[in-house]
Amino acid sequence: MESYSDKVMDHFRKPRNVGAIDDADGVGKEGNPMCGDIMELSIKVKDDTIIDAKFRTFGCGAAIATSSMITEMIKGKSIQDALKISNRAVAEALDGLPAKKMHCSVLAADALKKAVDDYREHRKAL
Amino acid sequence: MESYSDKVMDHFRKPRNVGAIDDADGVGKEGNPMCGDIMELSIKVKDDTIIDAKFRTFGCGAAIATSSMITEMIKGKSIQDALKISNRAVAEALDGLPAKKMHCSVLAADALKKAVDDYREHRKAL
Amino acid sequence: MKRIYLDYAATTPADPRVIDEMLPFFTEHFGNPSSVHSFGQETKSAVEAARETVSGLLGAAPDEIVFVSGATEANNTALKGTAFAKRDKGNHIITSAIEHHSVSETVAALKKEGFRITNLPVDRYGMVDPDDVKKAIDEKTILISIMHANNEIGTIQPIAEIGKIARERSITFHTDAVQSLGHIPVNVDDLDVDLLSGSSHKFYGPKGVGFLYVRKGTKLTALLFGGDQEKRRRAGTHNTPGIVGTAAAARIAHESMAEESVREAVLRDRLIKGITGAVQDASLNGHPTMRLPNNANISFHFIEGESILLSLDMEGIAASSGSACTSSTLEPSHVLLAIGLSHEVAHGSIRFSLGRWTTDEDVARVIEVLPGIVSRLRVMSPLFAERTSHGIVQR
Amino acid sequence: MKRIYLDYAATTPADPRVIDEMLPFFTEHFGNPSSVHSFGQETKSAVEAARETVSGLLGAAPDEIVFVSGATEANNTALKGTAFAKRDKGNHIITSAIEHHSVSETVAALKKEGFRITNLPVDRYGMVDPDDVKKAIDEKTILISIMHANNEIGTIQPIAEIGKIARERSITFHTDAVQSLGHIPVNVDDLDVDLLSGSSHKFYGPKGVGFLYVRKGTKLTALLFGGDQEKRRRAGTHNTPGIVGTAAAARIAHESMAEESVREAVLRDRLIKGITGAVQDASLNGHPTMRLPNNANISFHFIEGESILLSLDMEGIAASSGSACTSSTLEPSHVLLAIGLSHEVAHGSIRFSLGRWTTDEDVARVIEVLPGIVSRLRVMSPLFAERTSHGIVQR
Ligand SMILES: Cc1ncc(COP(=O)(O)O)c(C=O)c1O
Ligand SMILES: Cc1ncc(COP(=O)(O)O)c(C=O)c1O
Repeated sequence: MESYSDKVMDHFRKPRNVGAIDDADGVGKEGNPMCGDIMELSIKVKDDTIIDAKFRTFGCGAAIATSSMITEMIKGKSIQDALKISNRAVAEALDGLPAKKMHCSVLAADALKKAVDDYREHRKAL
Repeated sequence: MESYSDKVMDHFRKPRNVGAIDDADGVGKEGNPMCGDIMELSIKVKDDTIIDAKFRTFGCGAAIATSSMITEMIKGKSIQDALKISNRAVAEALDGLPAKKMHCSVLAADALKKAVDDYREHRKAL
Repeated sequence: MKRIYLDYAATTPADPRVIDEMLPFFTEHFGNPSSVHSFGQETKSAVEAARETVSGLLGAAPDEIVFVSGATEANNTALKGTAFAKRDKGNHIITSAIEHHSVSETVAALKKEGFRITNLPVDRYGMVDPDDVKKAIDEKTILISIMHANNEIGTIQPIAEIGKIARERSITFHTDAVQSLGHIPVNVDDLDVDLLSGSSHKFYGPKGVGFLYVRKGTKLTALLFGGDQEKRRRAGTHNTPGIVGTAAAARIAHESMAEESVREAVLRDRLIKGITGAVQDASLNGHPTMRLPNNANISFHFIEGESILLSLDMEGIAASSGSACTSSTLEPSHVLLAIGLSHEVAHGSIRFSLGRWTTDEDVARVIEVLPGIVSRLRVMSPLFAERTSHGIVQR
Repeated sequence: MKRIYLDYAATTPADPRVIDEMLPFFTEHFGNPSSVHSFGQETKSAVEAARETVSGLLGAAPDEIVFVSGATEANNTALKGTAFAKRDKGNHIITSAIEHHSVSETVAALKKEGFRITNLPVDRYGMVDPDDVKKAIDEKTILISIMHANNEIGTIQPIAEIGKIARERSITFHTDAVQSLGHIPVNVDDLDVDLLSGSSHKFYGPKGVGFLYVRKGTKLTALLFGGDQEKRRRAGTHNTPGIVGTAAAARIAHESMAEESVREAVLRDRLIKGITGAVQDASLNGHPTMRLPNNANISFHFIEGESILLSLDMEGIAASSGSACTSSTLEPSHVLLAIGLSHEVAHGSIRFSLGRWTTDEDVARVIEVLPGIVSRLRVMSPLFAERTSHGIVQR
């Protein structure tokens, strides 16, 4: 178990944007209890811009920190720009993750994609 | 390597009867350089009684001590009584030997037998 | 902040009295016990005195103790050594689903070498059924290896009963007693074992040293080849300070065991009651009574173990999720799965293990901070949200 | 009586500075480095810092160092681990006739498992000929193991040359550097080795700990299975104090090596010259110049080694006949036989090995007492009698 950066610990200690958006425009859920990580990301979108984002995560310190970090990173960004955020970018924003925890950043990026997909389908359906 | 008794060390420090009897009545040599022990025992016999005994030994501490001890034990004894001295008796007289060194006492008893054999053959030849 | 250590099952601090006994053997009495000269003979005596102490406490004979580098080596030696020594007799090995990795991975390696393995299940308390052992035995069975007390959930196995079964059939019986040694009585004849592993750093001795008890007459191939040490059962220059420390630690643990185990059991029960009383959906793992006096393993539903550990660590409290050496894997503990926990509940389980320096205040502090930690993490958890159906995202 | 220790090749006292660095890790910083919490993280850092120190001194990368319980384990791991990992590539192993038992006995065990062994001879100085290595290689050769410096006679092997040969043919090359480490420069790239064994108690570190250098990319099966430690190359709870002590000892040895090796070589030469000058029929074993700075191995003809050792011990002088761990066998040293000594001369050989605390006076005292010891034993020796033809029993 490698140790966490101060940034990770900061986001673990004071996670940003915890919860679920009641009238979310898109929700993405990724992971499963087998591997011990489940992330749920909900977004509120206006004019193709993510105006709010919240998360709920069952998982380790890195899972919680990456969830928290990605909500911070996408808020205010256009859907297009948000999708450009790679899992590496999330990890870098946290000053790195231990090798064995990199999958958490992948999970966060995937949850975001799913939330955007959900938002797009939802919009199509309207 | 188990450690030696005080008795063994005493005989190693001050071995009794070192040397070879010039006009010996019997000489026995046992052991070989392969295993690292060679004992040579010479006896002087009068009226079937061992009146003198000397040894020369190439070998470890136990080999020297058992040689020294057996010369002490046989001096003054009749040939018959001397032959009754078992290798265990030599080891016991030394307050015991480490298990791995018991072969030295066997060597000493065997050297004695050879010396007696030599004496008997020598007498027959006369 | 005063730090609170509740991970004695992972490792213990060495007792200062143990270090005092070890110290002269580093710099002053440093000779190689295999040497003929006085420097060697004085350390040889120390090693043999330690062997007598350790064997005496186990009800064994001195030359039945083989000093090794720890229980990992002891377990590897016991299993591979028996398998290869008895290969001509059979190829069947019986073990349990809840063994430490140093047993289970060695057994897995033996499987690749052509040995047939039976992995006995356990009940919901983590208990092996001696009847299952009996049933699993066939004419090719050469070895049974069942741990004495489990390192994660603390369940104590019916080793004496299994020992009797093995003895009747002349099958070599090994037990990993790493977690029981120093905490509850361990006697090789009462347990009827042929091989028994111990690790000194689990009972306030030094790290990097342990022993394997080998009953007289037990066939065993050595794992480490080289010099003539340990009657050719384990080569390598003796770790004199470590061996002296092992004996000192074993002696001290033995002297204080009766009193200390009761003291710890009281604290353990207070901790279990305190936590399960203060936190909803928190459940004890392992056997309610047949458990180590110092082990409390608790599942906190809907949240994940490492984040609980980190939160506790931020409060200065050290505990563990599963066994320390596997804390970096993603899979939950095989022990918790074996007792029937779901993956997500297994992931949310914490082991508190108490020890010689655990106080009333330590326990009280854990009970005080845990509810806050758990509810903070539950607020973040989608599983908790689903369960309570509060604020769940429904579209 | 002041005791004089001249058996540094068997084991060294730990340097008090080493113990000072180790001490906090027994009782204070005692956490299991595999644990998530702060107690574990602080010892993990210490282990990783030690790994950096050790690897740096060898010219290696940190993750090429695997901490083990000593060189016996390192050698067993290197040989068995390579043999089993490369089994599909071939079954031929090349080694020499003068390896330590932890190599030769492991190789003998592999032979029983179906591996083919070439045991290279040495010349009368104990030197392996790199040409012999080249000739012995065939398409099935998977491993070459030749020690860096011999523990009995101190001869330093042409490892760099052999390394080049192995490298060209992509054959795994292991060297047992137990006796050279801390005494002469050891750099894994200069020597061109893939695997290298070290034991801390041979360079003023603690007993029961050592390391195996494993070059990146080298295939190696683990010997000890269990937890995830050491990147799964060696399971078992880290011996934190031992590992910290290893690094401290390696650092100190490295810092003082240039000066100390010259100091010891001067004393060694004085000892050799003094003894061979004062005692007739005493001859040096090993290479006259390509030898460890601290080794003097001398044959005293017509008398036996143990009785010389005992006599020296009575004068407070500790030396060794052959290697310490085999001093209880009856056979003379395989190394001395390999360099062509007769059994009886081999039996009468003594190793004096010098070290950090050896003084001028120590050497002078040995030279002073030896002639008396030798002549006393010769008077008792039938071999000496035969040779001199004085007083020989002739009938
Ligand atoms: C039950 C059990 N067996 C074996 C071991 C291995 O002991 P060590 O890591 O000291 O080799 C441990 C601890 O890690 C354990 O808890
Ligand atoms: C050359 C050599 N290799 C290996 C070893 C084995 O080292 P250890 O006994 O520390 O395991 C020794 C010393 O005993 C040695 O001298």
